[in-house]
Formats: sequence, C-alpha cells, structure tokens
Amino acid sequence: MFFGLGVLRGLMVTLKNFVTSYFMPPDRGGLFTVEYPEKRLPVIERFRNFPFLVYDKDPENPRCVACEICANECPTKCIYIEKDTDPNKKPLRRPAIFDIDITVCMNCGICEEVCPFDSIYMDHPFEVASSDRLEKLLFHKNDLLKSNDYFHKIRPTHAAAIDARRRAVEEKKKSAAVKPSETGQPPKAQNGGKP
Amino acid sequence: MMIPLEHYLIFAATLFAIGIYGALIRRNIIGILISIELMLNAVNVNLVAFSRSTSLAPETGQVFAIFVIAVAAASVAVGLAIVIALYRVRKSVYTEDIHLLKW
Amino acid sequence: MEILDSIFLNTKKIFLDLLGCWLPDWMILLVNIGIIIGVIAVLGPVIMMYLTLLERKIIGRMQNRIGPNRVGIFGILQPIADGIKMFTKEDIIPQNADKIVHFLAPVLMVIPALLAFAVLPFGRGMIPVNLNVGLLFFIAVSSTSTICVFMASWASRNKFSILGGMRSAAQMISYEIPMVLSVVPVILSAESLSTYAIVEAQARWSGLHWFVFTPWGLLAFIIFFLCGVAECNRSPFDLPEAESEIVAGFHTEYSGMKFALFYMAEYMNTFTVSALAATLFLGGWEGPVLPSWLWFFIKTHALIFVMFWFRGTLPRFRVDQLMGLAWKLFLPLTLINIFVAGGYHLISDRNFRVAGASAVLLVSFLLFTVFLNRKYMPEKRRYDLVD
Amino acid sequence: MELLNLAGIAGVYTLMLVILIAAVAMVTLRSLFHSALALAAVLIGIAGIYLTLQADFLAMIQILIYVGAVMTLIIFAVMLTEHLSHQTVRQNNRQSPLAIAGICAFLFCLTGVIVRTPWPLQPQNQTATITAMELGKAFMGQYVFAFELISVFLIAALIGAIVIARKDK
Repeated sequence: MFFGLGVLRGLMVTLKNFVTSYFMPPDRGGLFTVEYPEKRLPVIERFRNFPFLVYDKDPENPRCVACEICANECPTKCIYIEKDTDPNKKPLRRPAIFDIDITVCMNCGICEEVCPFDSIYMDHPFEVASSDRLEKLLFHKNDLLKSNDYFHKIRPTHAAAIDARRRAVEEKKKSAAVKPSETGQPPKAQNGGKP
Repeated sequence: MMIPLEHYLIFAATLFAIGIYGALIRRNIIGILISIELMLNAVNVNLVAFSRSTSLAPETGQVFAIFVIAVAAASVAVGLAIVIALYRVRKSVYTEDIHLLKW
Repeated sequence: MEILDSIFLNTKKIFLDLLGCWLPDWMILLVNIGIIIGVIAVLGPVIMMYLTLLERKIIGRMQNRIGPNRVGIFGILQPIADGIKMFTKEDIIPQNADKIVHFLAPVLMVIPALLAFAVLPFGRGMIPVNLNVGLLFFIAVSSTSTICVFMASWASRNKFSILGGMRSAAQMISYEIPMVLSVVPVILSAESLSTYAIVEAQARWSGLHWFVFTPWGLLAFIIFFLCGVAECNRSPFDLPEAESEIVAGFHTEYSGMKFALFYMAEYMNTFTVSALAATLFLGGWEGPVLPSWLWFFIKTHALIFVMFWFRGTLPRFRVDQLMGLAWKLFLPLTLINIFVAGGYHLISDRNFRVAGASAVLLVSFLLFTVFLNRKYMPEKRRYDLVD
Repeated sequence: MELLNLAGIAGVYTLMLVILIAAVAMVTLRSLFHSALALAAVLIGIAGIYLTLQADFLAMIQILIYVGAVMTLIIFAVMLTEHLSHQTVRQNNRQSPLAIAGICAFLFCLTGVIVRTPWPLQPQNQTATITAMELGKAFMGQYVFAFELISVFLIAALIGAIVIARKDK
C-alpha cells in the first residue's frame, strides 16, 4: 500500500523512545542506566565472588581443619593448604598456610559445597583489582579469614540456616555425650544439603 | 579591474597551444581526450573575453560558451565510452596498439 | 527585538568604526572581509565538534542510554577530548600509496565544505557573500567533493577504498541530479538564484508563506532533504562507508588528523545541507518573535535532528535500492514537480491551484511508487500458523 | 583604493600563471591520474578567470559541469583502464622536440596577430555583470532553436555512450 509508511512507523518508535527517555520512570521507557562508580546496584544475597574462611570466635582457630577436600575438588586447583604442626611435629587440625590464587579462581562455589566443616563461603566484594599481578592477587590465610558475624552480615538467611544446623548438631552431640559413649570421636558434622 | 583584451587572448592562445602539444605527444587516448578538453576551454575563455569587450550584446559570448561546454561534455561521454569499449577488446589504450581497422 | 536581531551587525560596525580612526579606508574593507572569513573559519569546526556530541547524545537517548556525560558537565568537553585524540593518533600512510594525492584528498574535501558556508544567510543582513548566483555556487561547490572521494580511494591503493570510492561517487552523482532539479521550483517562484532573495521572497508573501506549505514545495523539500542526506553519505545512504561491508569505504587507509578532516567535512556538509534546506523551504531567518539568526539556527538544528533521527532508526540501503530510489523515484518526481510549480504560478485562483497541484503530485507519486515499482516491491510477508 | 585595484590585477595575472603551470603539468605528468587532477585544477582556475570577466553564472556552470561531472567521467575512465604496471611505460612518443618547435612557431605568429589587430572595443559595457536573467532571456529569445537542439544532442550522446560502453551480453 503506501510507499513510505513502514519508514514513518519506525521513525515514530525511536521518537517515542527519545521523548520518553526524558520524562518517564525507568520501567516505562525512561533511562535505567546506573552510572557505576557514583551509584551502585545493591549486591543480591546469593551473589558469588572469591571465597573466604569463617572463624567463630578468634582468627586463631578457624572452622577449617585443613582436610584439603576443597583443594582436591577445586577445578582450577587454585587453593594451596599446608597443615599446622605443634612444636613436636604432630600435625594439628588447623591450616598453617591457606592460599587462594584470585587470578585463577573462577568463583564456581564448589569449595563451598564440598566443605564438610562449613568453613569456606563465597564473598561479595568484587573490586579486588590491583596493579601487582603476582603478590597482591594471591590471598593468604589472614586475608581470607573473616568472622561469622561478617558472614551473617553479607548472607543473613544462609548464615542463619548454617548456624541453626550447627546448633542442632551440637545439641545432638551433647545429648549423645550425656549417654555413656566412647570419647575422642570428633563430632562428625552432617554435611546436610545446603538450605 | 581593467585587464586589456589582448592579455586574455594571449593567455587563451598559450592554453590552446599547450592543449595541442598535449594532444600531439600523448600516447594514451585518455591523455589526448584530456588535452582536447583543455583546448575547448581555451576557446571558451576567448569567447567570453571577446563578447565582454567588443560585442554590443555581451551575453552572446556566454551563450556560446555554455553551448561549447554542453558539446564538450557530450564528446567526453561518447569518447570515453569508446575508450572503455576499446579497452575491453584490446586490453590497452595506447595509440600504437590500435592500428587495425578491423579486429 | 530590533537590537537583538542585528546585534552581531552592530558590534561589527562599532568595531570597524573604532578601527576606522587610524586605519586607511581600504584597509577597513580588508578587515571587514577578514572578520567574515574568521567567523566562518571558527564557526565551521566549532559547529562540527558540537554536532558530533549532539549526535551521540541524541542517538544515545533514542536507544535508552545516556550518551557521553563524563567529560565536562553534560559531556560538553567531549568534542575537545575527541579532537585531542584525533591529533595525537599516529598518521599512517600506506607503503605504496600515492603520497601527494593521499595527503591532498582530505584537504580538498574540507575546502568545499567550508566554501558552502559563504552563501548561507545566517540572519537579516548577515550573509557572508551575497552572490546573485548563490544557490548555483552552493551546488557547484558541493559537487566538487566527488573528485576528493576519488582521490582518497585511488591514492590509498586498497581494494576496499576503491570499492567504497566508486560506490560513493556513483551515489553522489545520482543524488546530485534530483537535488539540483528539486531546487528549480524554488528559483522559479523566488525569481532569483541568490539565497538572500529567496528568503526575502518567502517573507514577502502574506500569511503562512514558506515554500514548504505549497504542494510542490513540500515534495521538493522532502526530495532535497533526502538527496542532501545522501550527498554527505549519511545514515540510510551510508553504503560507501559501511563498516560491515567495506571496512570504512574510501577513508579506510586514513588515520589521525586526516581522518579527522574527513570527519569534519562530513559534519560540515550535514550542517550546510540542512541550513540550505531550511533557507530554501522553511524561510531561512524568517520568524515572528525571536531574532533572525536564532530562527535560522533553530530551523537548521531541527533538520539536523531529523538527520540524526534517520541514523538512529533506519537500516542501510542496498546498492540497487539506493540507485533505484534516485533514478526511478526522485528524478521523475522532480521533473513533474517543475511542471506543477510552473502551472501553480500561472493559475491565479488560490484553492484550485493548490488542489490541482497536490492532486497531480499525489497521482504521480503513487504512479512511481506503487504501480511501476510493483515488480520490485517485496511482497507482504504473511505468517500463517501451522495448525 | 588604487592599491586594491593593483592587487586585483596582480591577482588575475598570478591566476593566469597558475593555470598555465597546471596545464603544462597536465601535459607532462607521467601518471594519468595526476594529469587528470591537474586538469581539474586548470578547470577551476578557468572558472576563476570567468569571474574576473564578470561572467559568474558561467563560472558556476563551468565548475558544476566540468569539475563535477566531466572530471568524474575522466577519472572513472582512468581508473578502469590504468594498470599499475604501466607506470614504467613511456607516456609520450618521441616527437616532443618537433612538436615544441611547431607549437612555438604557431604561438609566435598568433600573438603577433593578436597584438597588431585593432580590436573594435566597446568600452561602455565593460563593467556590466551578465546575470542569469540576461542569459535566460537570450536562451529563450534569440537562441531558442539552438537550446532545443542541444538537448536533443545531449540525449543522443547519452544513449550513444551507454550503448557503446555497455557489455553486450
């Protein structure tokens, strides 16, 4: 039918777009770009970035027992663990060295899933860029250790579920301990499915 | 801006001479066509210079000049069409290679 | 409003009188010409810089994004940043390129773009040179840029640029003819080739008196504007520098300052073509309240907005569609338009001539678009669902 | 003010000199593309000469038709036929000294004639600028037949050129 009608209809679409971009709110045709450094989108809870180690009371004894399951499971092999030894060379259940190479880690979260002792979780801050490629991007144990209440701050529901489960295990162990049961068995924390 | 008529005529004459020189020594047909264009332009300058200073109705020279421009444009169009057709057949535009009446 | 209207003229007059007391009078003449040349030499590049920013902002807003706003408050300094980038970029000349012609092409490309400013009537009494063949001067100057395109494409010895050069030369020639013919009705009714007289002719009529409101004027305006868009190789007609097909057309082998010159020439052409379209059809500096030079800039920037709008919307033309549009639609329409404009002036009865002219034009438009083009028109796609 | 006139006249003579240099360059340059560009320079120069002769409509027509269209045709032809391998081929035949002698003789007697003949000057219309109005009247008045004939001639040339240059399938 008319020769130029399709062109005019197309032009009207862009004109509407152009005009509404000034007046309308973001969801009805307005601008929705967030200008990154000044304004930021809130990080959602399940956001996954590089892992971190959780400690309950003091950084000296983290939950991690250096069982190296996460190091073996890590697809890119970016975790390096060395067991701590007490003065007379008897291995202790604590990591002396716990290094994660950030440049290699791909934030897959497998270490979080396989860890039987709820000690390694994925962190939120993603601005870890630095000029020195080797030294600054190899996180050592003291860079990774963060308190449990930090865990509660960044992932409230997930942390609460974890703590509830740990407390249940504690009670069951305590009630079992009340009955005469053999000692020295380390509390086997069920590695229940992630809530 | 009083430039005597003779100066324009001498200028046009030298331009015409350069055109003839070009047409004589060029081996490439398009080179010859270009020199003919130059000669036509020299003639145009003469026409306009004469009509402005000697004729009673000064616009006749320009009318002639416009007709010359039209004819020159037509001649270039046909000339170059022939050159392209020639090039397609003989693969060369040099005057020495085109010496057979029939090919 | 009179003071505001001729504010620039008065300042120039005051400045010249100031100089007058100790400079001989012929020197004043030269200074006057110097001022005009200076204004154009500054106005051209500044307009070009801020057109690039305007374009990126408008197209950004059409795509629901903001466009440059980091350099300066609203991206005001972005063109300066682009300029510095263009200056500092390395200027590579291909190894077996033809050095002189490679260097000359961008320079000669900018000259016609700048010359075209000389005949634009910026305001009442503010026309750089009031040639009585002003319009013809504009068309002649804008037609010389074809040679610069050839020089650029031939000198860079590169297949892509030669292809781009041939395509853009073909496009420029085939869109120049409808452009020249679409201007004839305007000359016919304004009885003069000088752009200043054309604007005054549009001011003299009573009532809404721009040429665009006459039937032949509207058609001529649309065709002139579209040919202008094609003349500066912009948006829907930018096949010669289509990034997807032939890298960057004839300016593939150019970088740094030379590319900036090509870029500047294109944007200055955009400004001058829309300025001339505004002068010829929308009554140049003619406007009720605002000062005359402001009206001129408002109309020109409205047309420039339409050009950017095309770029934000329309896909690129194929080569045969491009040529088909120029030769099969625009050329016949402009020829018929000249006849209709002639008839329009002979008939004195007002509404009969408007009805008659628009009827003839509509019929011829439909004739050329629907009936003759039916073979090439893509048939309507129907999506019948497979039940 | 006479200084300005002098400058103007000097300008015209320099323009003439520039045109002659460009014409010589056009004839002697090796690569055809460069000589085509020299021709463009000559044509623009001659448009300038028309301006000094107060023929501004003709100057614009010259730029529009010659530099806009004819040059494009010539450059198209040069591009279609020039092999880059031809750069080494000699562009002109051996007769240039002979040609120069002949041309100088021709030029010499021509200038002799120009200088000696008393041209019947009409000083009164020296300053009248021929506007498009008078040209239009001349075209539609005295030369209307030639005007119609030239359009037929151009159409014939157009069709002829297309037929010759077209690849006959």
